Amino acid sequence: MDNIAIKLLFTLLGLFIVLNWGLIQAGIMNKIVARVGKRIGMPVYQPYFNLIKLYSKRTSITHGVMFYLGPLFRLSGGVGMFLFMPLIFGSEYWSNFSFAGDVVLILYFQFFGMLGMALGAGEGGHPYSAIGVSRGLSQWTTIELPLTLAIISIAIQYHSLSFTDIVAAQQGGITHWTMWTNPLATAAGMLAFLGTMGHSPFDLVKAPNEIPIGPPTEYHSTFLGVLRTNAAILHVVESVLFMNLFFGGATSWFELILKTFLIYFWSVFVGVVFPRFRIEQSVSWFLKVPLILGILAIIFI
Amino acid sequence: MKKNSKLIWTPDRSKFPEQNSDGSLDVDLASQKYVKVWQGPNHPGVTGNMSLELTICGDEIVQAKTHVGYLHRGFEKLIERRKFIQGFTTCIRMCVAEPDTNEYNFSRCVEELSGIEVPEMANWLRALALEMARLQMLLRIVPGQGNTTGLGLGVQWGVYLRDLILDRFEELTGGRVYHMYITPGGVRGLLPDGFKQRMEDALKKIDEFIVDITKLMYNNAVFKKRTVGVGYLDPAWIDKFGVVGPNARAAGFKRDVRKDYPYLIYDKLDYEPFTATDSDIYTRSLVRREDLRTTVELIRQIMAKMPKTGNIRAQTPNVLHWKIPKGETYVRCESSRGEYGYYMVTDGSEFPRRVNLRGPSYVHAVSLLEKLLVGANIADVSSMMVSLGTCPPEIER
Amino acid sequence: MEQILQDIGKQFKITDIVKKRDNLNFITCEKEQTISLITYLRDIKGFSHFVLLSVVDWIEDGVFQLVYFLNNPDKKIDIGIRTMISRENATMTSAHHLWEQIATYQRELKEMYGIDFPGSPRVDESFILEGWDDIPPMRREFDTKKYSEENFFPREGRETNDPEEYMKKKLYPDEEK
Amino acid sequence: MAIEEQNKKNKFIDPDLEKREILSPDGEIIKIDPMKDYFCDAKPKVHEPANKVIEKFLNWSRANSLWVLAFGTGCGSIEIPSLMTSRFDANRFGVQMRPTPRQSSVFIISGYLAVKTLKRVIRSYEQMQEPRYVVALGSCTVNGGMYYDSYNTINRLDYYIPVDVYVAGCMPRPEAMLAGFNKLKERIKAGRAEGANEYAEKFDWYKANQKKIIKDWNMPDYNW
Amino acid sequence: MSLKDILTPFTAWGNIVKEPITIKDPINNRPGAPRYRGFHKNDITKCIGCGSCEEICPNNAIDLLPVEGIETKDGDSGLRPRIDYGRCCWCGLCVDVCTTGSLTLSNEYKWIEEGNADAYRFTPGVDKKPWDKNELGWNKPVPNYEFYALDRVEMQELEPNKRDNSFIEIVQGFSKEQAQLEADRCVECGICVAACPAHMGIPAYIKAIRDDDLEHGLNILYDTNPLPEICGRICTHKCESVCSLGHRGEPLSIRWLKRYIADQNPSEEYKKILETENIEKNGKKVAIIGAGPSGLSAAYYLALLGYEVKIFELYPEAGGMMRYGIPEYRLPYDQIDKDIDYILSLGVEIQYNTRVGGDVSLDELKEKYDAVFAGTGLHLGRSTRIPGSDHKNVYQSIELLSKITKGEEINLTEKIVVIGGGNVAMDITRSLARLQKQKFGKVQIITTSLETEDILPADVEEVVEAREENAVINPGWGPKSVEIIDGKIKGLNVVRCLSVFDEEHRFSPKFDEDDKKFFEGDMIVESIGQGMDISYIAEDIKSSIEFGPRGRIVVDKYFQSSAKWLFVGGDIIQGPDVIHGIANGHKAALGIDKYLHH
Repeated sequence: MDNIAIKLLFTLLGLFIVLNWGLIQAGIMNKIVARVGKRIGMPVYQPYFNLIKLYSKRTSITHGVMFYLGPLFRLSGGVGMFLFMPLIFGSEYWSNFSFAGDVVLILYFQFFGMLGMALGAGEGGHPYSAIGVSRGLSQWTTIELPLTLAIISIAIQYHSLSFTDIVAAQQGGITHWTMWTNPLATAAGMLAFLGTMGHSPFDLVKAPNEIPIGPPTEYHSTFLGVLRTNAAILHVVESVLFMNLFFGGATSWFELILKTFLIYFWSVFVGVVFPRFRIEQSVSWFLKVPLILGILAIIFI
Repeated sequence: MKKNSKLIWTPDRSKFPEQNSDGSLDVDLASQKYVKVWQGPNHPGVTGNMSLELTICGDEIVQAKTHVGYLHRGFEKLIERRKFIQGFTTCIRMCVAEPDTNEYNFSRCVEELSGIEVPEMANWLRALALEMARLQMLLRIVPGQGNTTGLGLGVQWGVYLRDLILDRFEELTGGRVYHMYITPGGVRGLLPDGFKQRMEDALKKIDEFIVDITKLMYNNAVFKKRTVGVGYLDPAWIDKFGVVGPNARAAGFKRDVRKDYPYLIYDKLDYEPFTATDSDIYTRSLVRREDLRTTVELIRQIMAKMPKTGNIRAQTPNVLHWKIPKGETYVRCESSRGEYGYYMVTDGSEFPRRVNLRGPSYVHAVSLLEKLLVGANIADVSSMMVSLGTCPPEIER
Repeated sequence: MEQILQDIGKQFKITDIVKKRDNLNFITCEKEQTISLITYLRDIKGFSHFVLLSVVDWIEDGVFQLVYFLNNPDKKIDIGIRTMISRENATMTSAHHLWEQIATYQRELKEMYGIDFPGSPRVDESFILEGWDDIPPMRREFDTKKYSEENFFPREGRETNDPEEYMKKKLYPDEEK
Repeated sequence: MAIEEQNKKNKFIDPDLEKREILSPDGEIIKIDPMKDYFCDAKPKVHEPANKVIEKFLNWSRANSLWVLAFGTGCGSIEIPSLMTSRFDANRFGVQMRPTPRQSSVFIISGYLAVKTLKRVIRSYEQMQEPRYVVALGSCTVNGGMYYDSYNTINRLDYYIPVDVYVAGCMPRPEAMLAGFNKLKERIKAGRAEGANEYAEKFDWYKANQKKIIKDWNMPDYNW
Repeated sequence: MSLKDILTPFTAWGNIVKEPITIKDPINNRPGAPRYRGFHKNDITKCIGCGSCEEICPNNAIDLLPVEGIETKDGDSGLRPRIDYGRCCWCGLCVDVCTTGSLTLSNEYKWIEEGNADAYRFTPGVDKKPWDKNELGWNKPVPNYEFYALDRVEMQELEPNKRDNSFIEIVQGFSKEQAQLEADRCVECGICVAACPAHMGIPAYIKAIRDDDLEHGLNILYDTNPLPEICGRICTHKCESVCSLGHRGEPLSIRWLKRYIADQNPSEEYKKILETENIEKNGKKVAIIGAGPSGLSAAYYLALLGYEVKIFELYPEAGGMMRYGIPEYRLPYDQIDKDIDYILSLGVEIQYNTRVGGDVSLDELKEKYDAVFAGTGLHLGRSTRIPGSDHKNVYQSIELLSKITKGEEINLTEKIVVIGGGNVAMDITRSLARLQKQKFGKVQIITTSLETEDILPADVEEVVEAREENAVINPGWGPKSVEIIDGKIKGLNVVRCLSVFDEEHRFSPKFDEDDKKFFEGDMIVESIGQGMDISYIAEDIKSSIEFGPRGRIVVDKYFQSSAKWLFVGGDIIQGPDVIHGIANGHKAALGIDKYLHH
């Protein structure tokens, strides 16, 4: 697989599949959440309508260049993560541009999108955006800590900073997954995952009841379309990240879809039944439970 | 709930600017230390259509001003132009969420001033309508408290049950939201066939709901963390601000108009209002849940004890030219948010001279909320508003 | 209740006592004595719950009737204290120091009736209305229907007939009185 | 300048809206004019629909994704929770509530509008991105309803913003609102829902009506 | 934060296996409740356009507009309510107040308009709507739920056993409380005004009773009717038959209320109340023939206008048919005097016992006076002309009644048969019954008529009261012949009457000759109508007057005959009816004024 053109082609195809799966997944999750609320809920294909509609708005005003760039940064964060994330283990076509140190790069991209978004949202001039941004960044910092600790723990465990290696080490049956070999890191990681997905109780960044709706308050039309596109990609890629780290990766598209769905479902499962923390509660919680788990994971590895 | 005084949160007001004599603060916005944030009127966290002008320092509120008037329709002026029979259709819009208390108070004022005795059956039906109205309001408020902290699930269940009660209202009164059932002189219809059975079915579902919502919300670790000890209302403030109803009951004051000044047939019913002492958001919410329980019980009692049939309207003067001699009166009843009073003055003509509504939100959501919010976290604003039972239309009328 | 009224009568000049119900009385008190009467009732007689402050516009007599409505939650009795103030130059002593919410009431009355309460917090700030430039709307001389018709474009094309007049026009048009 | 004159005439001037100068920490004097919107104070323009076939497809998606601004302007907001929750579940028809006008495409005027609210409604409406639709609920938006003689509520909404669909009732039930949404969808799909363009075309007329009743016009003439 | 508190919320996930509670098709499958207050329906054939709905609407949402195809007629204003759904709040008060019960609400609640809000204005029942056939919806709730009393205030009357042997007035009149209670029932629609021949301001004087301003009330009465005491007792009250309250309950006792106003104002005060103390004379003179209702009415209004009026009356006392045709128990003579004395006090002269055409000729009047009004009435009884009706013991009711008034002896027998079903027949029946009771101590009187019970022209209360006084009313029989044996009347042969009118509503009775009956009686009174006597009009004048069918004089709308100086009104123009006479007199007075001044 030396031909970069074919590689790129498959990467784009993968992006397309991931985007669609992200949208459908969002639809399915909406359905599930609706069922818990005893209702039918929006159709599974509703995210598509939303996306087309957002792109088809006739006007879209901007608040300056940074405002414009915000969603683009966010999107490049998501796509960047995707580019360096191996999707299917053992497949050359679906490993994207993963390389030896991709774990570090992905962590960087995870934060890059956030920052770009923060800059853009701040430019919107809305106080709720500003509040949302400051909350988002402070919470993200505390999420990063246990997550990074968990990843360090795994890196120590597998002596590698490459996803391909980490996934390879987990092959050969369910018991080889990090979930069983390093449960503390998994616990820390999965709790951090709750924070990264932005569901309750950690959704105060965009808490509709206090700061509607946080950073994207001023974003609309195409801008919001870009953000939504990114969200669809990001949700899958985040899940793939955790799948690769803790749950043995995937060897086929089916396995990938099943596992990412379950991982994403975990955040929904918790999110539906809990209200949201206040920011200081959220921060202190992350600094308490997952962080201690993460430290323990490093100690006991 | 176990009393846990350690959790009670009292704002440390020392670090805020000194208050002026008239209660205002000198907040220098240019110092960049403070940010002014408007919540509302277009804001999902603000109940109804009102707005809060918050000056915040970090996440803490330094100064809060409530702004009302977005729903002002000049009711008290309009009623001065409406005949007594027309007034009750107008005044009920003063509180959208629980209109029946308005109907009842208005009718009772008219009856009292013109000396009309309402038939027994009508009194039972009025009590039924009032309790159903309280029930549907509580079914919004109780899970609504969860919604303010981000727990939207309870609302999905609660509003469905509220809809079942509205269906019963529709059968009984012909109206879904605005029932216009209690007219001066009586009520507008008897129970339809099979009403009691369908009502009982709905009440059974509400019983289940109380269990479910307790598991989901009241026993929820995060919910407790968000509400226990937050929004503490000092019992000393109850009289100072004129706090009534569930908010007073949550602070240990047993204030319930139904018990204190029995009206209709409430003295024939057997119940005890729930009181608690912690006086925070959680406790106020708890009082409302217990109110919900009580109300379900009361509706059961009313339906069991009420006469089968009877006259539902006293013979009033011809409503097209109903004149009431000069006089004035004040009547009150217990709404889901506390004492709900009407002050009516008549001058011998076909129109009332003055009708003044005393809604509990008038003090809860303006003077009290402004004080209570100082030092609070901006995230708790909407929790506090809902826990106080704010209903903006009754503030501005 | 009777006892309380007697006690008040000893110290204050009250007139026009109306016993509406067993636990509800209305009394009229002079403008100057009103605030001290309210303070007396609050501090000595246990009327600790302030219910409402309302105004009735008796335009024929040229007075505003202010009503301070107090409640004694322990004895469960109510009393309404009426005070007449002149419509021109309507000013009343502020009572905001007695109960916090009175400031809000006074703000509303200033806006809705034009009654001034000097010294009351934020009494000059608009409360409900915004940019109101007519006479205070709750005064009796303000015609809300006329104002609405002049400002808010009612949908045109409405006309109606009085049956009596219409039948006259139709059945015996040339009838004279 | 008209704003300033009006403000002067007005009894209640919001001090936050006054022009002022502030001294920055490095000694620079900064002029602040809160009334000026630095980005968007241009008059609205008519935005022609795209090519017919494309527009049909776009309208189809717009019709199926109605994002409603959560702004309860009147009594009708009491039925919105019923509409959006489990019993009637408007979500399944593509109706969603959005907390900010920027992201919304449907404005539900749920009943009467007090003058004070109308001011906010106009601003919110102008902040919504085109194409945008207005659903008016109840009698009050048609001809004043119960409050036809009130000094503080408007009588007819179509004098201030263009209305796409009216739903009769006081209040309209959730079922009627759903039927109203269906009608709105039909209208969008047929390409008739061009309220935003109408607003741009008759901009001066709308503004004159708005200014007639909003006595303290302390906001930019247009604000998207 | 206990572990339990973390875990219990997850129980909510149990719902995932439950069926959603969402209504599948809420738009089509959710009809309103049976009592739901949806859109309006109106049964326009039942509706009378009284406007109560407009009156009670708190939002000014209802307009009354004429509707094509609906004629304005007595008891129906021809207007129908149009609802503005830009105003309506669906309170349903219009339904609750509706006097006929025609207006209802359906349980339909969906009406979406695209862009055009003007469409929200429609006339229910006329503009066809999908919900017109909807059976369910808000109706008037239950019996006893009324916004006004449907039943009349009970009028105090003499007990049958106290009244059946005397001519004391039966109806006692309202007390103040009763009158105000009754006046309170009025919905002020004003439909009655058109039905009243004199177009009296009925709602206005009823309002005066409510406001307890009886002097104002009297003013309103005298605007159109100078004989309120009389009308307040014996008016045929066409107003009450169209009263909108009568559709679901009992019509308002308009007549008694009028009487209440007249009764309560003392006659001495009349001039002050009515401000007729000084009337400027205009120097012109008018002669009036007959002091009946039309003559008195014309006299009063002419006198008000300043004319010098002289009435020529045949009988020794004024009042005409009111005095001589109506028994005293219905209309006491002192009340007639009260009204007449007031008219006379304005300067009207009456020359009694004068027969125009005999004592003084019409020509003379024409010479002496500027104009002449003739209100001579119907004083000749009509005969059935059946075999035996020329017997001396067959009487005309009209002459008997006038004899009773005059106090003349009549040849009373023990068994009497009265033919006729009108009010006059009832009058004579009840008068004779009283005389029988006085003379024989028992009543044996049979009244029969062509019309069956349901279409009996007499007032229901008259029939009921007659029966209370032990008279037998046996309607539905056509008189065939008078059975005379040995020169003495034995009774009346009758046959069953099948129908009185033909399809075109003309008088054309049909009989079933096989169904016979015999009413025993030794005296027969015919009471089947009256005829007029215009023999006083001399031939030369007659030739200048135009006559219509059945010998009626043709008059214009001011009751001016073709001889310009002669005005004719009252019963001879419009049949036997007091209020018509009064209205004619009023009109004629205006006509005379017009004639003499222009």
